[in-house]
Amino acid sequence: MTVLVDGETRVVVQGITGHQGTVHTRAMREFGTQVVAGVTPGKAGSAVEGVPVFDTVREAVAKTGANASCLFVPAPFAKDALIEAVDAGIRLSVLVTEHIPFHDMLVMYHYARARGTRIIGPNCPGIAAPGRSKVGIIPNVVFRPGRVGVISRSGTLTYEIVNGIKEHGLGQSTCIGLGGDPVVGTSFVDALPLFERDPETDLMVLVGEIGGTAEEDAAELIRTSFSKPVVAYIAGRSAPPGKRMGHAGAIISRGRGTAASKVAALERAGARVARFPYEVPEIVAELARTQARR
Amino acid sequence: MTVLVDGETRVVVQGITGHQGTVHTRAMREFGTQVVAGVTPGKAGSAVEGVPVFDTVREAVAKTGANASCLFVPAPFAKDALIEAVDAGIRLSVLVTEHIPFHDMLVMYHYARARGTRIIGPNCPGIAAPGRSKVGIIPNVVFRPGRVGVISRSGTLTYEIVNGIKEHGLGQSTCIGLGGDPVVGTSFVDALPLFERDPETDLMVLVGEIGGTAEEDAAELIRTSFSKPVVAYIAGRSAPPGKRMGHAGAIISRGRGTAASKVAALERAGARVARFPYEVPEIVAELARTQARR
Amino acid sequence: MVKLTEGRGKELFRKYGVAVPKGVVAGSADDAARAVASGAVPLPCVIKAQVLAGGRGKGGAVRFASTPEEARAAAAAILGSSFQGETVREVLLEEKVAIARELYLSFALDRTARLPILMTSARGGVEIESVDDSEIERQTIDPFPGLVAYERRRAARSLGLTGPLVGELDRLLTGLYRLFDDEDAELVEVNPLAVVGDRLLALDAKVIIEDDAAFRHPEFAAVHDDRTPLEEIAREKEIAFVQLEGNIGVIANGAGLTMATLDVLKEFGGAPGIFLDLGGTDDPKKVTEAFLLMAQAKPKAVFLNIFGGVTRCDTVARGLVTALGSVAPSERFPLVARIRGNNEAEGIAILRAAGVTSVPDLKASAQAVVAAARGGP
Amino acid sequence: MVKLTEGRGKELFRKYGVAVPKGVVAGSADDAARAVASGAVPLPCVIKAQVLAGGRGKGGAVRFASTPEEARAAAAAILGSSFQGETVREVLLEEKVAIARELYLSFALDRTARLPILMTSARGGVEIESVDDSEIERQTIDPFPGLVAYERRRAARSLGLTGPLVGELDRLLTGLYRLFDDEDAELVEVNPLAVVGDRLLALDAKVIIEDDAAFRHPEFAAVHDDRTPLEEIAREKEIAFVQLEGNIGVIANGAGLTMATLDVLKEFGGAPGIFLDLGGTDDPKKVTEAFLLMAQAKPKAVFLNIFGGVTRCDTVARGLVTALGSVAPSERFPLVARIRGNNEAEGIAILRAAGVTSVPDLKASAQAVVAAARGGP
Repeated sequence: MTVLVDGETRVVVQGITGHQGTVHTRAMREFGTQVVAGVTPGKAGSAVEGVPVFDTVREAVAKTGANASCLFVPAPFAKDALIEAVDAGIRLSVLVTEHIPFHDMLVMYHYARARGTRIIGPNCPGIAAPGRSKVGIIPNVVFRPGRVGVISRSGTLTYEIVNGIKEHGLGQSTCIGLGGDPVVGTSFVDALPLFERDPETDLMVLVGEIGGTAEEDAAELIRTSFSKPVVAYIAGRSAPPGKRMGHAGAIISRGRGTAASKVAALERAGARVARFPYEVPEIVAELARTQARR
Repeated sequence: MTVLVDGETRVVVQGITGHQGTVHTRAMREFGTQVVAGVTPGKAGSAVEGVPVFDTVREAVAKTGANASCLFVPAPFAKDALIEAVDAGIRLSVLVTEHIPFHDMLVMYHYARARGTRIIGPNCPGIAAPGRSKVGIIPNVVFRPGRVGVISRSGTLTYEIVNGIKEHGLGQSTCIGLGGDPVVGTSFVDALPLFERDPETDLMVLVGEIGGTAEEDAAELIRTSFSKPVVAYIAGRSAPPGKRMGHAGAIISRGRGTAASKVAALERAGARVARFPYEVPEIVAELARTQARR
Repeated sequence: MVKLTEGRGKELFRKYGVAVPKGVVAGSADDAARAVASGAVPLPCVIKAQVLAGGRGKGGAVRFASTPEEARAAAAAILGSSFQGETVREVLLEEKVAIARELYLSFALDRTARLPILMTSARGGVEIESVDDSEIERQTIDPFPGLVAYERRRAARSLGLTGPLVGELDRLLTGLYRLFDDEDAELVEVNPLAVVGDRLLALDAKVIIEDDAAFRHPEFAAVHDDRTPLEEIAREKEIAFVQLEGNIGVIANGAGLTMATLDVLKEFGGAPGIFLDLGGTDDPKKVTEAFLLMAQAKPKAVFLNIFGGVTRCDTVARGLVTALGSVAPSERFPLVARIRGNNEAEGIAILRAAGVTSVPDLKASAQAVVAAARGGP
Repeated sequence: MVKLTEGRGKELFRKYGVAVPKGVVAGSADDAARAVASGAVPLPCVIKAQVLAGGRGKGGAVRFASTPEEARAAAAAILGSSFQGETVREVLLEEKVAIARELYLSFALDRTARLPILMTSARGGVEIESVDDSEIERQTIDPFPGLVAYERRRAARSLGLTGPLVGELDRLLTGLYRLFDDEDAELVEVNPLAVVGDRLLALDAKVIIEDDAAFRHPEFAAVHDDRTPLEEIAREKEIAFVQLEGNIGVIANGAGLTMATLDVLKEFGGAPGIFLDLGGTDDPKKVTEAFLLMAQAKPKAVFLNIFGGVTRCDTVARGLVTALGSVAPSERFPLVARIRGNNEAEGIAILRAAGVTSVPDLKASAQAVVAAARGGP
């Protein structure tokens, strides 16, 4: 495994019989992912896209050796479905589901963490390593195997940028869409060390957004313990100051959380910060050329 | 450290200003324990037996380097006090307090375990390593340094047996009173491996009681992975069948939990099982002589 | 341990949204007849003695009625009668339901896992001890986050439930787990849990609340329990006191030492039957109270077996001597003492001054007590 | 995000045992006068506009009264007035209390720790942003086991509370934390929390409930919020729609892409002000609805910026073309499209057939929209 997924990743799709579950099971298989099982309670014995369906994750794991799960379960049931995956021994769980209450995510995050299961998401497009495996919903077409690592809090914007990297003749090692919810299973600071250790990654792209302090925290980590070049983009530079969370939110972040503070922190950490999304692949291509020359 | 405590153990007494707290602070110091701090909210700045009192465990740890705690806090407040100790980084917490609701203990046990803090008790006399350190309330007079390890679910019966070992001219390496409550932080199977690894212990005494299956579980561990001789005693051999827990309790243990099943399991595992408490030191002395001869 | 009667248990079930048959608790035959006549309990109905012992069906403590008169007669027959030593003070009248299947379900504590455990079996309505292990589904439940969906589904499968009954079970399990947790229960057992049409009804309710959590549940303080009158007094005085068959009284400190003393006495042919555990008390007043309680139980002989660790032997001896003075000469009994440990010498001296001898050897002292109880020297 | 008014927040406070001044919410001057005359609100009292914006004190939305007549007059003056764009529909009348000290307290989410955070400060009654970091005590709270005693004591210390006020704070914190957890709050803020004699009273209440948890809290569905009428319609149709200052409409999919689009438009001098995020929708009906909603907001020009990943470009194009057909010619506006990704070619062809051109380059298309909004070609 390089970063979280590889050819050994065996995926069980939780909520496989729904529309999204079915569509993305097909797309994952087309990508080359080993989708080995699906789970929909009450639908055991059926099959979706040739993938056997089980009643429980435990059975799916026992019968198919699944070690990762991809969740398309509706938000009200997502917490219990994730806990089921953790209890069944799943090591990586990608929560595509959006609108999961953050109070539920607090429970899910700490429950999974204590038991060694990594969550990506929620409300995220998942993870993909071109030529190896994909768990989630990032469109297959944007990828091309290569040596650029991508981590992003955004969805479609990630597709844009990843696609742009491809159009500049480069490719990706692993791309993780972390999700933009207030509580995420994997943040920039959780993901960066994985890429630091990854021999397949030469260069990092970080796509952030206003709100929270995940980018500032990432900048601190980049400054102190990340050795590869970083190209960053922060969406929402010109968005009006958000009213979300009111006063208490403001004092938690205390002047951090704005685009300006994120850009400044990343630049201080030595990252190249693009002003617009279309600049990201341009800077990546430039850095890649410099690296190639060395 | 040999088994959990040694000369490096630095104790903070939670609830030090109460009667029990004060009395046992003195006794622990007389034993040689480094009692470095006490905690009673609102009593910061005072001293008990020359030991400085703090408002919080965190301050006690910061100022005195305490790494173990001994709890004399009344049952309704014990859960929060234990969590305070865990959050302050205490590694070993001896819960002397009795009558802690087991629903609270479930929370305490899993909270502490996830954070690497070991609990001994509740409703227990604690741990003592003669010549090194004592955390708890086992009377100092019963001890003498030696090479017999003692683990027990009982209180005074432990004192009897430990005293008997002394009267037979032998001594103890470490003695742990685990407490007899339905949920304990450290059980026989948790404690035995510590003694297996302990170079100071040649021989083990295990004092059990009817109820639960802790002794049967211990027997299984002794059979498979405990190499030192074991002398056991089970109290309550002639007690009438308990009505506690009714039917559901009976099916959890399914014919285990009786004195007969415990004795049989321990004998199968190769332990010498005494019929009466006064036989324990006799058998210990006999085995010690045999060991010495070898 | 606070055992609730079926009626109290079902009140709790209702509070947590768990369906039970329509029913009323009655303390007299008149009340029973009225409950039926008013329609509060539909006919035909079942009348059950509200006692804590099991096996009521076989023991005649469960009857049926099709008319108010029959209900009155059944209640009259049961009320005031004695069932396994308990006097029946109340009956529960309940509608008789059309049972399709009888299931088993309980929440208890798994001591080894240190977790609540949910046990379910499709073989309900019989003593669960008689059901084979393979037919019982066991699931430990993590209190954080509590019972989750897949665990409820697994329970449904073990019970053979499908269709709307799965949703019924979901609600029932959620309610009962909350009850187990919020009310500090040691045991919540439903046997039988009945399938009635497309509903699940708890036909019986066994709820035991943990004593140690009493400070959180003052509402259970007044609950009638199966203690003897002396045990009740002891409970109020917070003295650990148990009465069983046997004529030798044992005063010891600590549960383990008390049990070990029992073992030794039995070994030498004695019949210990009254147990008083002083615990870690240091208070002579408490010792005096405890001893006077022991005297009220009229033992043939008493064995005082104390290992003074935290407890001081002299303090215990002093309390004992004070108590001895208040026992009427006609009610005196032979007393054998064995006190060891903390301040042992002072304790023995105090006892000797009061005419009580302390024998240090457990075997010898036990033999002496057994002889004394037989009227020997 | 469901922001509760102070009055609704205080109702919740009461439900969780948190003390607030005696008070009544009134929707008319008559009701206000009656509340005072009946003694439900003791005099002197304070009358506060029930609006969601802050700064009511300085803005004249808080008044005082010593008689029922004054209360009526104050209520009449406030009700129906406009405060920072919100119409005042209700006032809260409350007894005026003798404040000894004003404190600050809130529960919120710490995103980095992924834990609830409790913030307390002895400097209450002012905007918390103006308080120095060193004067704010921050404690993250583990939901399992929840707020524990030492955390409450630390909070008490940070607030400088002693004596009976510590017990008051204990109860208050326990209640507010339960509220935060049980009601799925994003924020529970009390500022000021007042020391009144030996009591603590919540003089203000700011409670925000998380939108995503609405399925658990149908009771908040009807809560009035600070949305525009179009935003309200969008909310009902579950379309992410935000109106701000600016005349360019943006239809994009995904929050990040929407924000990036905004950044690019601003860079080229545009004033985007109407945002519509299609999210991951694949449904042409939804696209049509969204587009018609956009039309109602009367944009000068609209920029459709779609990256089809999950979404198919042809489906979006089809929905858009259907919508275009239903917009009256007088209400039409220039439309610039940029659709890329999944089924891009089909989407572009469908748009072209309807007379809409799709420009693949983000920079060029953004420039085109800005020009169109200025009335350019």
